[in-house]
Amino acid sequence: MTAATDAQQRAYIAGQAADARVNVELETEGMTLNIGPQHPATHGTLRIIVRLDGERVVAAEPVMGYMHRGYEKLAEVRTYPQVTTLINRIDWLGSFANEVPFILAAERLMEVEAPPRAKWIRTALFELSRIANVVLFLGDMGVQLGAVTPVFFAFRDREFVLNQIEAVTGGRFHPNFDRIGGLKDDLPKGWIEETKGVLDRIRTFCDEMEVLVAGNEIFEARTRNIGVIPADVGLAYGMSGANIRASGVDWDLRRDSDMGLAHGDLDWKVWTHPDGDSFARYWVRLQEVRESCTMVEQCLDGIPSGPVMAKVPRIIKVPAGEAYVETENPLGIMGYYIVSKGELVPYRVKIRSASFNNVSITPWLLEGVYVPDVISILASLYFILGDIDR
Amino acid sequence: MAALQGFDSLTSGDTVVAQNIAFGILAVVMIVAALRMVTTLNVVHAALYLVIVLAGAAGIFILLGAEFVGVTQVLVYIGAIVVLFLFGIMLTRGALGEDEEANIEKRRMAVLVGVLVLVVTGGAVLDSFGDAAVNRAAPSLTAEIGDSIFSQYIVPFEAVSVLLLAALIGAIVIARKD
Amino acid sequence: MLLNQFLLLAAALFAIGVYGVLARRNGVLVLMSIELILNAVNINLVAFSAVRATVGGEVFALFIIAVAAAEVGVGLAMVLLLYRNRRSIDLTEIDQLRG
Amino acid sequence: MPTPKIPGLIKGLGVTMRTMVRTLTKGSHTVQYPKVKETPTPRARGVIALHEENCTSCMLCVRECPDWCIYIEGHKYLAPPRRAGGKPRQKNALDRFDIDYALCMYCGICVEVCPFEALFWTPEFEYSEPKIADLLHDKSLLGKWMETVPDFTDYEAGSEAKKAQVPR
Amino acid sequence: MNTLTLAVELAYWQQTTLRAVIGLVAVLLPAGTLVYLFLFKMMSFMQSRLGPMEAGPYGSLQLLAEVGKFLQKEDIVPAKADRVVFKAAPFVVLVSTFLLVLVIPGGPDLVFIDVDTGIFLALAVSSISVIGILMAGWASASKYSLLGALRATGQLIAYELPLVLAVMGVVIQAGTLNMQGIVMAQAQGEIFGFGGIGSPFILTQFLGFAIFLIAVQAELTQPPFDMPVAESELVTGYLTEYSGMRFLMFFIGEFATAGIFAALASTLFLGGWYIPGLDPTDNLFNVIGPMVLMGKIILVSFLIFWFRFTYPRFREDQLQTLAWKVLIPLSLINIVVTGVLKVVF
Repeated sequence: MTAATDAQQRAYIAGQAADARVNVELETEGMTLNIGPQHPATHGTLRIIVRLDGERVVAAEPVMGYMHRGYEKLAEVRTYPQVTTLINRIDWLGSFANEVPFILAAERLMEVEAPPRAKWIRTALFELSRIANVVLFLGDMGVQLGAVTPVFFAFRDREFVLNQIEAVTGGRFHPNFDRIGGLKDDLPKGWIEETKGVLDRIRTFCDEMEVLVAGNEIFEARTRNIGVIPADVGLAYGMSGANIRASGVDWDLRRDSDMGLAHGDLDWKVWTHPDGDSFARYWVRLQEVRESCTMVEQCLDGIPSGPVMAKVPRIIKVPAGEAYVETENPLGIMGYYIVSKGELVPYRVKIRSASFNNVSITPWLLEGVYVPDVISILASLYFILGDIDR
Repeated sequence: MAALQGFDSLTSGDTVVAQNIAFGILAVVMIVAALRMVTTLNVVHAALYLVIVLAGAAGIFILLGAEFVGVTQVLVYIGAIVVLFLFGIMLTRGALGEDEEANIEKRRMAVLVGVLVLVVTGGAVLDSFGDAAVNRAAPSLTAEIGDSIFSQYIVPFEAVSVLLLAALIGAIVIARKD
Repeated sequence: MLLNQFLLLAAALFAIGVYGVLARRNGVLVLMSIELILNAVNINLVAFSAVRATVGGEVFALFIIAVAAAEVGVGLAMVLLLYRNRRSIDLTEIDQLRG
Repeated sequence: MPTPKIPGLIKGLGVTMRTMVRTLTKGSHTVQYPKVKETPTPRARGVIALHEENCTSCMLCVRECPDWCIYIEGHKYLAPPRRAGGKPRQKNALDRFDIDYALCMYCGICVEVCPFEALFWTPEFEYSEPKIADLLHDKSLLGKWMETVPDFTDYEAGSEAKKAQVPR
Repeated sequence: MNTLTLAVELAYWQQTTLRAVIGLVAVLLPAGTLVYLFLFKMMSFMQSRLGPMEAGPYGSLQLLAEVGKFLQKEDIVPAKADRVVFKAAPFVVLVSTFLLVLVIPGGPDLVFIDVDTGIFLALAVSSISVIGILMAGWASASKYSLLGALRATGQLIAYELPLVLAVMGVVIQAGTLNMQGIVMAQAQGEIFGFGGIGSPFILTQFLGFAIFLIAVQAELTQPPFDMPVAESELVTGYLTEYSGMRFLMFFIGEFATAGIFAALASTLFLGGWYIPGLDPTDNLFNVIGPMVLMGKIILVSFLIFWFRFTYPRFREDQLQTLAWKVLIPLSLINIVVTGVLKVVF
């Protein structure tokens, strides 16, 4: 049986199952509802076809690719510095973190290593972009569940983080700051002091969210025991990041593998939660933002002096070979597989982005939940459309 | 409501005219809506025509000085029964589409029966209550209705409550599928 | 206002309701027609009550409203059951007691 | 549903109330843009300024631009010799230097690759136009932006980077 | 019964016109005030922003600008929609709103109609809006709209009960359904012999007040009970297909109803137009009564909107559970206790 007919077969069986399944209370007619591609809850163009029985989901199928921009192909005709500006736009909320694994992979191919100062600044910016990214999730989860205020708090406080990123890199959303062999520039004077103030704000924000969202009984009622992902299922679907840590899997590449950043020199903790439900995912991310704050703080205190750029040729030609580097990005594991033939441009770039795998679990996860829970589960999985479609 | 307010401000002669005009409007609207209700092919439209008829009936009750009944009519009929109808129609989406009209013969018989009923009851009514007039000075008091329900009509009241309970349970038992 | 005008209005509504019950095949519409008939009765009761200046008729109208609510509840439940079993709410189709 | 515990709900109300009081007493975090303007950081990538004297029309920026939004035309001419009796020097004259901001994605590669320090970022951002064609900035307009280029900031302690100078 | 105490004797039609105009004002003025004060300003402040600032001083004319904007918009009817029903639906909702305002007294003589059934009438006409919502949802020919309308119906019917039952305590205590009578009972009543502040029923009927507010929140489909119009789930539910003037009518209906329910709550529980310490039959109240009532409306709707801007929303089944398993039993207990105390004292 070919794959196409296999998929058709499964769709047919799902349809039959949907027809056969009835609500025991009051039989109502099945109905197919398109959530997306234009829907407020998918913040982008994800389409999820759900078959409903009343308000209960019988089958769900995510349809991706409405925003496919062909980055892997585009990267084949871009020089390495140009690719960096391109991949900023994959996960547009934590854009600096996108650059890091690519640059690390290219560095591995070129066999150069960034000087320690560059590594520490990279780590600080990496964690700052994680804060900028996940802070928005913390507020957005509220708005998906109907509370309008948290998301404004999130945008307000994310702005301070973005300002700090802008002060170093010049770009709020698309820093394009990482270079093979180091960083484009050094930190401006006074930045460390300001950033510490911003971190205090973020901590206050986390406290506010803990009260306003996580501590709210309605929020708990909406998220506890909703969308439970057992650890083995999550791993089987290739989930990563906070989504899998919320299922109790103690797995964080920042600690478990040498990513080439300064995380090993910092004192921090990997948060996990045993429940695996929507609430756990929210809670783990909340703790991770706090943890990132302490990490950035330690980075700021411990930045070694020295250059920020290693010796690299002005025109970058990466030697032939292949390398795969993955890092623990805000949304989960992001990896770049670069094949080089020794030219100005990479021969092939494969991007492993976290959201694609995280969303793949939806057909399994959404079966049998109510429509409102579809929204809360999708929100708690936290995907960025650019990270899914690339 | 307008007719009610008129009680004090209008002279009695004017009141009667105003009441008759109000009645005329209500009656025409009700009958037209009722006719459309039984003839329309769209079930949802039929339910909405029913709303008009019921609202008109509430108006008639108020015209007759039976405020409490009028308000109850709005609360129970429009607020609950019609909503129940609409809800039922929308839940069974098979009933949403166009309803097919009954065959000609059946319709003809129904018209015949309807006209017969109208002629017989109308004739009887005209014959018996030739010139009896409705002349209630003021709307009936709600307190009075309450008193009589809980004294004189306490047994039927209790019976109705039991009936409601039985209907509630019955509806659940019928509609539930185990 | 004459008593007759109310009674005639009620008679007209009653006749229309009777037509609806007889002519329509849709279960929901039949139920609605029955509501029409009950309303005609209510108008009569209240009108008589107004003529005699007592509240007895009004109290009965209230009872009828309550009974109508019960009737619609059970009736709609039956229509739903019918729909579930037959995928249709055409009353002419239930001419046999077999489910 | 678990029985509602009062504290979480009440504390949530407290957060919004505190924010309201803070906004009323200390002002909001937003500004009324056209009336109040925030100053971007000196490094902000707002618009690119051209220091024409430094440009040799070497076309490096044009080639490196991922969007191909820079247009340069130039011609060679023979400049009089620097010393009397010498050979006339061949020089590049810049006829056209346009940046189409409708295409630009503000990556900054052009500024970075320029070997003669002819291009600079300035944090200026108010140059939107009703017509998209007007976003094509020519050499005189790009030159005018030079006035708004801020001095390079000092570096944080421990840095070994050298602070560059903005040609004035 | 009800004659406006004016210097000149007015003809019937003049009085009727006057009533209609005052009715319009009584619906639109609180609605506009609430939208500006709470939706524009308080919500912004709670989110550390300023809200509209451009139209008029501190954006006070923003509402007019918004109305102008909506009026300019094209009145779009979806191709498959049932045109007549689709267009009529917002009017049905508005009718419910305008009928609601009729029973609220603004002073000893300031009443639209002084009917015996008072609060009962208000609760009855408030249920008309369900029909409008069902019409809107069905006629839009959109799945989201239909789902929203069905949710709205389930919710409004479920919360009609606690709403009515919460009022029952007040009715028992006041001994009348008449709104004016309820105000008078609070103005002239006394709590265990202490009559200094009258007897605002919020003191004796606090449970009823709380249940009433929760039920009102649900009737208004506001967070935490806004599933019918949940934007992130149903793309604003039954409002999805509406635009321009008809959307505006739903919008006015929503906020006017919020104002009127706040007025109902203040009349039932806070003493309506009365402020303690004065003689309730004083002619003065015909002048300051509406203002006192407006103040209380703003107070109560502050609570309503505060909840709205703070809480996330429930799920359908949780909402029904709350209504049937918590609110209705509590209000029944409230009625029993009130009845027993009424008989004992």
